[in-house]
Amino acid sequence: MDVLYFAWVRERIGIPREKVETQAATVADLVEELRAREPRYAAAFADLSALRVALDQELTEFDAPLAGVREVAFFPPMTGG
Amino acid sequence: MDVLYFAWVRERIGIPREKVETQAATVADLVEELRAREPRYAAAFADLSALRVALDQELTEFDAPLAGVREVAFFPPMTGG
Amino acid sequence: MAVRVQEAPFDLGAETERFADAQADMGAVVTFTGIVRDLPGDSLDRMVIEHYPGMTEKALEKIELDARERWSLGDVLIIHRFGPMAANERIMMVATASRHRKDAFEAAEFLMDYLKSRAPFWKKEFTASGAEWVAAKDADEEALTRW
Amino acid sequence: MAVRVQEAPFDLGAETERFADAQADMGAVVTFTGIVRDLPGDSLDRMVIEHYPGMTEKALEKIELDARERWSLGDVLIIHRFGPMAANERIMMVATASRHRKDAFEAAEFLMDYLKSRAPFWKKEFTASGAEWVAAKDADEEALTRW
Repeated sequence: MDVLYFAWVRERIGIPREKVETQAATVADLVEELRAREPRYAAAFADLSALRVALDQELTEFDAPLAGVREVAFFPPMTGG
Repeated sequence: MDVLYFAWVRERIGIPREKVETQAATVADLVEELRAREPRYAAAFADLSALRVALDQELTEFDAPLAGVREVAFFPPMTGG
Repeated sequence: MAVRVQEAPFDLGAETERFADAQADMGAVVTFTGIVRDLPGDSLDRMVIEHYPGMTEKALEKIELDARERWSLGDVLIIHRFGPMAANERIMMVATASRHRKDAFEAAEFLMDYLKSRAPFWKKEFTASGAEWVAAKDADEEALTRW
Repeated sequence: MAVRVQEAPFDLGAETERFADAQADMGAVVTFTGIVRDLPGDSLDRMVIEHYPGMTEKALEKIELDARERWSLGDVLIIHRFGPMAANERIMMVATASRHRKDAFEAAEFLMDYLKSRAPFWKKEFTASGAEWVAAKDADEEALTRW
């Protein structure tokens, strides 16, 4: 699945997107896997309350299931307007 | 004092403004005097709840005193915007 | 303080551009434009707006000052036409600038609510079936209770 | 449906004029324009807006549809820029048209409230002392509870 990072999440992880092979059932499970990878991921995902997630370009929650999802995006709260 | 009429008040009375010599103490007293003049005034002032009044270009109430006032204006509720 | 009462049409695009351009350090600009609507089922020939020269300008300046007391504003612009106008012509506009959007929006709504029922303008609509003064709406008077 | 997400500047005056001109039988047009503010005490070199191509357009279209379900609206326009911009440049605008001013105002405020915290844009400010991502404001999240 494609995993995308925006704003300071992108900066901390160092890349804007990557392919991730995972059996994670939920977003939270995927976050656990990513955190375990490297310190830069652990840093980016240190505080989930400061993060938002979208599945296939729809905002959702961290307990959402990943079944059938092609694109996951992590980013800070939005600041449009 | 100058008495001004606007919108349908002007149309019913037939003139936009006139000089009025009066000893009326309040706007309501002046209205009584005008009503007594001619049917067109009686028609224009038939229903005070449908009218508004300004003294020297400031909105006010019908019980306001006329002492020192130079310009009285009668008109229907405003419809700007 | 920018209040203009005029018979001539105004250029909405140019006024909006100039207003926004003149703001320093204001993050939010709101405009409202009032347009002559055609009448359902009774085609509007024209609308004529009567006003009370002198009082109109004072009333609008007072409304602007009241808005400035309530909100933190940059520039404020009020343009209101009088005289004859056809369907789809612009009747008036207000513009407000503020650091924050909430102030700009609320001040523009406040200006409009007061301008509707406290500035001495009267609209008359002319159609094939005659001419009629537009009646003030209870809703417009009630809108003032919000402030 | 008119949602435009673009890097290029837009012409506020021309957009406003064109928008108002396209309305048939709408008495009220409201616009909001967001402008890059300079930073108090720390001169802004530039702001850069990042966004999520694809999701941005979807989110804005969804916000417009939500507004249309709540209010009776004519056209709606949302233009939002991304990329670098300097102080005093226009970031975005929304415009709403309705028969009545209340609907046009409320819909514009609703669009702005949702666009602020539900459309995937992120602002970064660059000054002489460094670069910083703009933090979301609690007030912006709270603004959504109004609707």
